[in-house]
Amino acid sequence: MGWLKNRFVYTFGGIALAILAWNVWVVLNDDGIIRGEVVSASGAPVEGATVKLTERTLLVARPRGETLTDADGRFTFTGHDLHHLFLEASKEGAGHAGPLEVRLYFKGENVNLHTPLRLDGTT
Amino acid sequence: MAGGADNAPALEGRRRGLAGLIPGSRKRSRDLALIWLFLAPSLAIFAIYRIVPLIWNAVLSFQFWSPYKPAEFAGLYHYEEMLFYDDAFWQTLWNTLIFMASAPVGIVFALAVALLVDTNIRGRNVYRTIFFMSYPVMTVAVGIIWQWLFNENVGLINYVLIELGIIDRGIPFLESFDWALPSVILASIWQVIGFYMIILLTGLQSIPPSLYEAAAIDGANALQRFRRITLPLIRPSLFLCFVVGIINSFTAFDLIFVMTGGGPGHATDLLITYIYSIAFRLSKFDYAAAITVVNFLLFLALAFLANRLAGGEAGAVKTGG
Amino acid sequence: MSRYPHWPIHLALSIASAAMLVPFYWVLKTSLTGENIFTFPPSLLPESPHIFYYVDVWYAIPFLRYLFNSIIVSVIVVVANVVLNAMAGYALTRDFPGKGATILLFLSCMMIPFQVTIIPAYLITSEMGLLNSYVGMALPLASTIVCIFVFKAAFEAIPKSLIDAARIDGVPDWMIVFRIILPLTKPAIATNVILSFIWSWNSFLWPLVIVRDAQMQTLPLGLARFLSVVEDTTGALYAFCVMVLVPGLIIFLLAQKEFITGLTSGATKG
Amino acid sequence: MRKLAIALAAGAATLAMTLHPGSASAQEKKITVMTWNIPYFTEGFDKWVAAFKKVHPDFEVERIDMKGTELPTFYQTQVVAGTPPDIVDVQGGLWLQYASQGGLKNLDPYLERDKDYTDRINPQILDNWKYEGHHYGVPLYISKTLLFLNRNMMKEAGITEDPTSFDEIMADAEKMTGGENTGFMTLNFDWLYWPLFAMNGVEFVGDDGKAAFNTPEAVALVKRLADLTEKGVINKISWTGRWVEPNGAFAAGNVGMLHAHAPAFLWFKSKADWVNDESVGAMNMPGGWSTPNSHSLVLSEGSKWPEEAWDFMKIATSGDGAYAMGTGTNNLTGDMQVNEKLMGYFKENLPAVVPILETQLQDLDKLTGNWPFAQDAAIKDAFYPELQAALLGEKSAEDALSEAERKVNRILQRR
Repeated sequence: MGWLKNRFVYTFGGIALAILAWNVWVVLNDDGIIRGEVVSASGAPVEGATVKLTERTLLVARPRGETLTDADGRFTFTGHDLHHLFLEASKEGAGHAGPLEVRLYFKGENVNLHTPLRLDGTT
Repeated sequence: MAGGADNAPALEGRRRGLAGLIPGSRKRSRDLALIWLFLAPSLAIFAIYRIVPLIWNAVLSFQFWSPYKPAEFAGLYHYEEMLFYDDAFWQTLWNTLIFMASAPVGIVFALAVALLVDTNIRGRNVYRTIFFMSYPVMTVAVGIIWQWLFNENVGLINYVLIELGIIDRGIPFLESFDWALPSVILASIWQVIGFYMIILLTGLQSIPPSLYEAAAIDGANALQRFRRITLPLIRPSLFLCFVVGIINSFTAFDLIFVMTGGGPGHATDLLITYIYSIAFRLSKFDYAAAITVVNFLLFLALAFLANRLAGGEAGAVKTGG
Repeated sequence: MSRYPHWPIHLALSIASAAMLVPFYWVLKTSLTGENIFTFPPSLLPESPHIFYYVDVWYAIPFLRYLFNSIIVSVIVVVANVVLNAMAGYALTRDFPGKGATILLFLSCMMIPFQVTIIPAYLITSEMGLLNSYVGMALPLASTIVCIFVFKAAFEAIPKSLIDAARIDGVPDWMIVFRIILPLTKPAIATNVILSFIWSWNSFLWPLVIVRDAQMQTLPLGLARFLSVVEDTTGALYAFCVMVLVPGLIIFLLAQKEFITGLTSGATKG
Repeated sequence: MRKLAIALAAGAATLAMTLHPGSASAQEKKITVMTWNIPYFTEGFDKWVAAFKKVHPDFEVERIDMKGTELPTFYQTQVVAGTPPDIVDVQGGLWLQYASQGGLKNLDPYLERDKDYTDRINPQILDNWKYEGHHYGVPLYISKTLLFLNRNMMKEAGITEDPTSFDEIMADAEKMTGGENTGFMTLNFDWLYWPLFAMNGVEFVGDDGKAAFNTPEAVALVKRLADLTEKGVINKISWTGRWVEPNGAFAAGNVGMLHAHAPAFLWFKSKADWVNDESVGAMNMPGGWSTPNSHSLVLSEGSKWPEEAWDFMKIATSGDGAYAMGTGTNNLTGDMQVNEKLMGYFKENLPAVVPILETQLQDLDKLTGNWPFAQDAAIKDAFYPELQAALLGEKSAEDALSEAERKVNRILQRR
């Protein structure tokens, strides 16, 4: 098996392993779930805010979904297949937030947004 | 220039090189058949992709023709047009000559580098690799990269020049009549210099060290050794470099296509880009063919001139041994 | 030559190397940070680098398909070059009537730029039914003149006494070829592999005209295609440049040991 | 070494195996459509194909999209080989070369026959593709030049009225110039800068078919433009840039006025946050002069299925197909009914472009720079470098224009 020990095998084997590992990671994390939170200008969770999801690629920008926040101000999108998107939140009387740019490493990556969308309080 | 020790046994007699080493070479005729058989595939490829197209161009250059019309005899119409009325032809010809004349600049620089990495310093292979690394880069990508390095507003080159206090505001290198051609040439030299270096290194390494030692004993200094031994002995390599330099003025096509498109005006148009745009942008294939023929003859003449300067070694373009 | 101190040589070479490497650095930096075409001065170090431009590119074009096509074409070209050039190079070491004319023909062929041959070459390829095929893309590069001369030089440099001695010892001919000739010409083979790989990997205009099917595009075509779509999005464009360059550079760096020896030590020292 | 031998043998085997014959016969029922650099336009294209297949269910549609620099090369090679794409999307004067050499189908018989289609198309727009009395193209999407105004800079310079003449444009530009700011800029590719000459009464060719631009007025104008360029009133990029550079410079916010074609607006809007319908004004050049830069579909003479291809062209350039084109690329089309519907769509979805698009349907009798020269590209190549040299101060205006006159006349009489 000595002929296996050369730099060509090492390099391409290494690349193949890296690709394999990456694909396993992708398969485990590509449910297309986006979780986040909408808060008011004072920082309190906002229920019933509309959150809009916009797709962005090199060529197009188009709306891809809408949802409402629950009682804790949290929202969830499922099953998206995007890698570059914008989130925008608004609620009558509580103002507007965003657009917040979200870039992902692969299409449909699961993501938990750590910074909440903060409504600006304008009407 | 067939190399190898010529102490062949009598039975293989007059033949040199590897002659007679392959089975079935007992008879001269079978031998010849084998030689031509070996040459056939390469010759066929060159015939299809070089010679036939050249003949096609030569025939076309005496006709009026376009993809949409039947051919018609034109005599010397296109040649007359080119030589007496087409200023752009003369400008592109001039640009091509400048472009080729810049090859020696690259070759001199490459020779300097080659001499330095031919010493026994540490890490010489790393240096060799770095210098050669730009050659494999796709020409389209070279164009894109350098286009931005030369950019008037955000280009690195302008930034460095401004920081050094050489200029006050950015120069639009690729848009300027004066700077566009030198800029393209610089990018082209960057790409091809590693190739020159490797060719020259080949030549340097084939010089037997004993020659230098003998010269040193005779009291020749470094400069004398370089002029008396190095330069004469790397003449074949230098010739190959010049040929590559000439050819480079049409492999630079992609570069110019991406970086300037031949502009501003015709400031960076070389013959090859001009021929291309006449044929495909103006649909004048007949006229383009006439320029092609002139271009070919010119280059051939230059190659043979270079060959004469190199001491008639064209048949022995060698990169090893 | 070891009488001289080494540091001035190192200094000179380091400066020159740095100059040669700047474009590489710049393309890599820009692919990670993007470039705002309105900001001056440009930042020399990458600020908040990220790899999202690569993600954008990955999803904007069928990169793997292009890569696959490029590899297939290059493999055909490389194999054909090694075989055909070795044959032609060997033939040129022999004496035969018409040798001078053949060499002259080869040298003249070098002076015909490929761009002007497109239309007739296209018609011939079309007659052969090779449009839109890998072989059609590879054929014009299947034998290259510089490489023929590389082989010729390598064969000429093999000492004939070596082979005669082997033959007298009763070594069969096929073994002579594989045990003596091939090892001695290994550097020439490496040279052929690298140069023909570079030329086919970067070939642009020919694939452009003979490929009609989007599924058959090669990387340079993809790059030009991409350039027109994102003419102004430098981050993504540079990311694609890097993606196009990396496979070629990996191959080069892996094979460069043989290559550099191939071109520099010459066949005599094999 | 055995490894190497095996590798070589395997390589040779692969080589032999891949030597298979090429694509199938050309007589299959298929039309090929080549579009000009709109790879993102896929949904609309699919709609065209669906509509086409309703009429011709047994036909396939092949699509090729090419960049402008590569499209002519590819097309001509295909023409020589006898397999031209049936329908081609062309810009500028490219079609003229093909039409004048007999490479395109004369569409008059089709246009006369299908009156209900022809009546939908604006005749002034349609006449853009008229050569020696015959029509060779139908409008796919339309655009022409207009003047964009940077209202912020105008306000700073105290300019309250929009300019109404060339002199006022230049006077305003001068007021806005200073420091990093330049007052005026134009695009220069094709003949896009020609309205500047047209509005000063300079004609390119006279009635005798010879160059008519070498007049004292033109010399004075070129001198003035060169002088203003030297002073920085006119941005130098006007004469050197292609389109990314000038549009990018306008987006940077320090150019007062930009003479460009309509699609430039969405481009610089996407680059710069400050751009909106208040900060950027749009107007036709004084006198209404503009250079069209529309795209049309043409039909190859070598098409094997001209009738079917014509049906496809009608679908793509009128009715729902044209609407799909308009919404997919944010442009207007040649179909006037569709344009009304499109304006409604833009008011709803993209109100910022409405003022710009409105200019596109005005002053259609004042189009210039769209002369039907058989050798349009050659004339451009002869004329522009001379003009450019004069504008950049490399050459005197007199020399440049007489040199250009000589060259242009030479081309006009050359075969």
